[in-house]
Amino acid sequence: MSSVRRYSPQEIEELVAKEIPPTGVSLACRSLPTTTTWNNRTVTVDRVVKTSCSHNCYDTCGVLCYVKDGRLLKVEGDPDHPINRGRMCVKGYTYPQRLHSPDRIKYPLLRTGERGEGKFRRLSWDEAFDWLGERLTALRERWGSEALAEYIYSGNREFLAKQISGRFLSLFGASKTVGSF
Amino acid sequence: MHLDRLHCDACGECTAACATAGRTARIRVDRGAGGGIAAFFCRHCGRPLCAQVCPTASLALGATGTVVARPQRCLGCRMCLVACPNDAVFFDGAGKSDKCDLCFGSLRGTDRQPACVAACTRGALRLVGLRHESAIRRGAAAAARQVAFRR
Amino acid sequence: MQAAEVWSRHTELVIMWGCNATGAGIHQDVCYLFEAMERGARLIVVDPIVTAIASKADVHLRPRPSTDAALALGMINHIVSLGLEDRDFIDRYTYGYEELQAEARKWTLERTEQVTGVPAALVAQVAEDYATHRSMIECGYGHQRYTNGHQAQQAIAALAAVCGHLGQPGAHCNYMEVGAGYAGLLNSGKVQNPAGAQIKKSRLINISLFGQAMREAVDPPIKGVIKWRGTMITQHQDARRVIEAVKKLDFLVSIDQFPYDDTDYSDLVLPACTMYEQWGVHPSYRHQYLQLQVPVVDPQYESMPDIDFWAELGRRMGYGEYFPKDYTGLDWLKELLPPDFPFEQAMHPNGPIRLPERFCHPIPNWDGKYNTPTGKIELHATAYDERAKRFPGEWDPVARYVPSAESAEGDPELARRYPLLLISQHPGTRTHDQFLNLPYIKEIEGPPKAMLHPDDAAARGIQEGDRIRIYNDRAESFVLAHVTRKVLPATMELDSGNWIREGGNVNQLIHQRVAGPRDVGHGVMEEYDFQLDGHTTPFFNLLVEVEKA
Amino acid sequence: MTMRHVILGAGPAGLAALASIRRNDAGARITLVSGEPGLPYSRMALPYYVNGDLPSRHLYPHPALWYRQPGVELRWGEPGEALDVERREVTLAGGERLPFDRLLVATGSRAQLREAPGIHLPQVQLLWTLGDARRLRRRANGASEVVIWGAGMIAFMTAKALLTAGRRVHFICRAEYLLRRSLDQEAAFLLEGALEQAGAVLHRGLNLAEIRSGPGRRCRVLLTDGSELPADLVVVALGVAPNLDWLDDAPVQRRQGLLVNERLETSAAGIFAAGDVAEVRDCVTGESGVPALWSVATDQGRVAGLNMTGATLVCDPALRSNTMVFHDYVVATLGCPLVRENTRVYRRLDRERRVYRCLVLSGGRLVGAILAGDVSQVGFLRSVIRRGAVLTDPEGLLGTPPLPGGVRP
Amino acid sequence: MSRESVRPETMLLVDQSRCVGCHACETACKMENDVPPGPRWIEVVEHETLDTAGNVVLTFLPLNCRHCGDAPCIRACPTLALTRGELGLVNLAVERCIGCGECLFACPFGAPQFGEDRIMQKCHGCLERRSQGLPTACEQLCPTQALKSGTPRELSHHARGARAAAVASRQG
Repeated sequence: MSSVRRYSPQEIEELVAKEIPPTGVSLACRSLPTTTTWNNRTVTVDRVVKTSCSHNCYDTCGVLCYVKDGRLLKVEGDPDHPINRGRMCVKGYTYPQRLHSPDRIKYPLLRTGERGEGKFRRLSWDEAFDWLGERLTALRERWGSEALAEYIYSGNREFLAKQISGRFLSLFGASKTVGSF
Repeated sequence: MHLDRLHCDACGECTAACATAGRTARIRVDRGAGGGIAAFFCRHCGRPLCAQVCPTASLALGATGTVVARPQRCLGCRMCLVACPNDAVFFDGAGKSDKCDLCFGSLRGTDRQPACVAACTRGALRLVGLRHESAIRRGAAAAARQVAFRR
Repeated sequence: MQAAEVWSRHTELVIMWGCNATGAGIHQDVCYLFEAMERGARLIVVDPIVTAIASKADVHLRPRPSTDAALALGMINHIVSLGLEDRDFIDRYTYGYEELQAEARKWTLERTEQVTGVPAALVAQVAEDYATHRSMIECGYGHQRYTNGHQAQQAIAALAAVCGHLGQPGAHCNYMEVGAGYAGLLNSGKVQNPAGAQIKKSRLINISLFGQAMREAVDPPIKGVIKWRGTMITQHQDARRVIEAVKKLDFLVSIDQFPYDDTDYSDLVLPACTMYEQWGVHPSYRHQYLQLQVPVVDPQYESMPDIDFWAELGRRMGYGEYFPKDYTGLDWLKELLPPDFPFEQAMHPNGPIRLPERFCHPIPNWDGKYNTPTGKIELHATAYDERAKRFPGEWDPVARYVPSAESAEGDPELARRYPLLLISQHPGTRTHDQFLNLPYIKEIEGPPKAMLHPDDAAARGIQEGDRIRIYNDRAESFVLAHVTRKVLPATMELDSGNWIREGGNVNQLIHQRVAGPRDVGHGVMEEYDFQLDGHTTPFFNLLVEVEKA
Repeated sequence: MTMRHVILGAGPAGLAALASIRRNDAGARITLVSGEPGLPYSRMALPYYVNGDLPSRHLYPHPALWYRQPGVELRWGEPGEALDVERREVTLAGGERLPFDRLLVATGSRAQLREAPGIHLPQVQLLWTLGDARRLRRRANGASEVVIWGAGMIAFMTAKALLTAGRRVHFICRAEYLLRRSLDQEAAFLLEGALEQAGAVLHRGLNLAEIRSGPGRRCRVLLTDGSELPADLVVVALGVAPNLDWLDDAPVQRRQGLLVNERLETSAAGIFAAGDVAEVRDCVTGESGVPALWSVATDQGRVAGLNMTGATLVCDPALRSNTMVFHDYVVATLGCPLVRENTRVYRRLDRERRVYRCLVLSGGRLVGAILAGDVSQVGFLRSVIRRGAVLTDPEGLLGTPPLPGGVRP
Repeated sequence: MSRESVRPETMLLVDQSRCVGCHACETACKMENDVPPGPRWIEVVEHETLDTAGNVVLTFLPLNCRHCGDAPCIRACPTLALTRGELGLVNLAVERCIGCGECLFACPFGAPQFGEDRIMQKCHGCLERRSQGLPTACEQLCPTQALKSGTPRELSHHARGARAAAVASRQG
């Protein structure tokens, strides 16, 4: 017989009510800071934005972003978030370097060399949309709408944009990507 | 270049090795009366005082991080000798500055060590990259604190 | 998932099974775990590799890779033989216990030790401690990354059921329950299929076999791919054949933040925004708190938020009525989230909020209800009966240990040519291939390194730091050797996510196969059942050989 | 907004300031003003150019290309004439007005020319500018008799330039021995020995009374004791003074030089001073004075440059150190060895090897040193003075090579 | 200069049982102080060893400048660039440093770092943050709360408190 005592459902309900914060109400109890330290000096920042990190690890940390002169100065964990309690991870803290990295793809590019050569030329967004529009219409005429497929996973695991791409693809009649890694 | 004073007993081998190629010795290690070790060799500083004070820019920090002397520009005025905390500038027969260039010419590209390091009997003299050295010391510090602990 | 705040205050023993918490999700598990341990709870880690969290454990079980099911069954057998199982919990809440007992009886401690390599005394001690304490099991994906992954997870759940450690504060078996995102918080169906639009049913592509689908799909073949928020070539298995398939496409569009393998093979590359430049909602699949994402800074350079890209594409392709021009991210969120959702509470400057219990209860199964056909814990999974007939042996309603397809036991002939099993752990400093190109991360990690056991290294004349070539029939990777006892003999480890162009990519070596039932054909399907049709990819199901490069 | 810096003077201080402003504030606009035309040269090297040791191209520390950096404007040959502190403008000799946000006065010293009958004769000249050096080099090759009026550092440098084979150089030395402000009796005696061997003649305790143009292209120098020296060439080397008379009416506090605070800023905000024009605290004695030394000028120039770009750095108090080299005989002085109240002096003189080492301690701390013949550990001793370390075994330091372990910094 | 033996006002306590070697303190410190890649003011050193039962165990030690009470680097520096600053922290006057490396050879922890400009840089102990009563950047942002800064008195109190609580709960 197991020697471990079992909580009755009522005890569990009381436990949840006692130990877990209420639902549906903001748990923020600190006002957002207006200054921070940087390079051993105190600097005032334009704003501190509360958001969350949508990388594919299951903690979805609460984040405080310090923005100064339109640039992400630094990132800290949200102290009011019950899970990460003001702390993030080695990757989270490097975000200013990633967001403002000079290596980012800056504008649309169209391939000029062979596939895999990596040679591209710059394109405006209008030209890119026109190019993609022609290809999609041609594809639907020649192969049918199911010849289009979307490859998406959890580079940014947030759900909102996937629904809008889902709406377009279902209107277009493309194949639907399912399953997970 | 780093001298580990603990292991050095000022035997002078490095000075002899440095002077072999017919040039003046550019390193000198003496044992003081009180037993302390005084090491006079160039640390190849990041912002060398000798280069800052040299009137004709004979001493300058090279691209590879070694401080190199150009005797043809040198006046022999010894301002660099006074400025350098380690008295690491030596002067050849003609009174022109002649200092350690880590055997730059002969060793470029080979993995051989500078003459003085090779000659050091006790391995007290080491040629180290400053960045690499801090990583080594941190590893050693962590290892030294190694405790096989259980909760 | 039982909330960490609950189990960390009540549990007396935690088994971390196949979960390198310091690799991913360090903030929740590790911190709450330390608080529990400092309160006296004991930690047992089951992981073939010595990880940081394993070093903090009281007991570290190191089963041979892919033998987790055998270990779990061995523990069940030992618990039942000592009569430590929770009889009335089994009688009230489980179905098919006798069949499980029959299967578990085969797994004496000696056989368990012979198959898993874990000493019998250790298995016995851990089993007894688990049964006699209020114990949690925290499952990662480590043990699921083999072709017998689903069996391993089923055996672990059965172990928890046998001891009654389910639905109790401090006693539960946490594994990936996909969280609020799929439990009705988001009415994705309404957004993806707007009212008034005639949307015909289209075929389904299983992402685990996307490469195979691109090669073999017919009427029509896949000719156009829009790739975003994921890496198709670096992270897909058997990259070489994926590239072959990509070359036959009419067009490949990549929406990415950085140039890397995928963008090299794309026709059109579009600049993507990071998560701090756009709206978003990201419910966790491990806890119940939600903080809506708001744009922090303007999109950098000419990058465009993903919402605007798809809406603009929709308008350009003539579906303007379904993509209103003035819709902002917040408007879309209002359409996606339930009408009674407290937006301003969950958004900057407020938040986070806790989601109602109906989406994710802090202590699931506290009321003894289980959504299975029999309403009970199905040690004999009735939903799998039909499929067990079509795939005898491979698939069985009761947890059983079946050697992984590409392993020494599973394929002895292949193991002669490629004796080493290669595990690709999730690196703590990266999310697979993301962050790899950042200077700070590059500096911490250094060049890609693979871990090799001293005996295997000595047998091949490999020293620490040598450049080695890891190869099998599919591809080869060049990395540096890190000779260490952190891995078991005949096992190697190489972090996942290294780019192909930078060298050290491991996924290109992996065979493209789905873990679990085989009913996904070559990737093109009509129906997809979330619980049945192959949930993950056997990344660790990989035999390789290594030599000095 | 980009800062406008004006640097007056292209000597060691000015050039060091230009480099550190450029490094610390890449976007700044800098105007380098030099009183003398042509590419800035290093004054200390002139004697070596005059006696042919140094080819003229090595006189210039930086090639012309080095000055052509973005945002740098050059005004060579136009010395500053007036400074308007309120309107923050400098007017140059050519009448051009230069507005500035930060100004560095580094105009250095200028040679003193005392009035004496016949001082304007063609044979008489100074050795201070490159022009002087070229003229001296041209006229020296025919001269076999040279008279140098003065016995300080510049006189010594001039003698070094002219003491070649077959030429006699006369010193008119008002004091009892050469370099009275730097060396003590013994060290000066040894150095004079080296000079005399090479053909120098010292006239001690005398002064120049008059110069008369004498037979042919020569002239005659009459001394105060009535004696007369024939001379092809007379070089006046009576010391220098800060080049500040163009600032006489400017509201900037002055004594011997411009009074500056620890950050080398003068009494007028935004106006800095460095080198021979700046009056700073001495490292050892603490008194305020103008060290007029090359090494002090380069350090002050660097720190002033950094402060002009917004830094608030404290410049090390000036540690006087100088070296006199004649052929292979080297004499070095550190700190203030000649200050002798409540000090203990340790010295060792070795006439045969012409080695003299003298250490001056006050309260157990090294405050000054004179090393002649053997200057080993001079750099180490300098940092001992800088650090104010207590010397437990000064005797040992007098010995040559081995350094005693007695130093406990 | 008499031998300094003043105890520093503030220190950093590393709880090795909590440090899991995730390097978050490194990137947090680099972001806080805009440190370019190359020098690492705080660096986590991983060490593989055997525990008492012979199992392979990893231990981690984040190493930054310890701001020693009797700092060998202060004595080794020829140009007096290192001095004892506020809160007992070892302060570096960057403009005096000539980059000779003597401090690195004197430091048993290898704390001095050298960047592209070859001038020494090191952890300044977050003086600004500590003087405002804030925790240091690495302490606040460490995911497992393994770092704790404070005066020696506070730290020993903290460590003893944690130990007593653990022992008490084990008996309970």
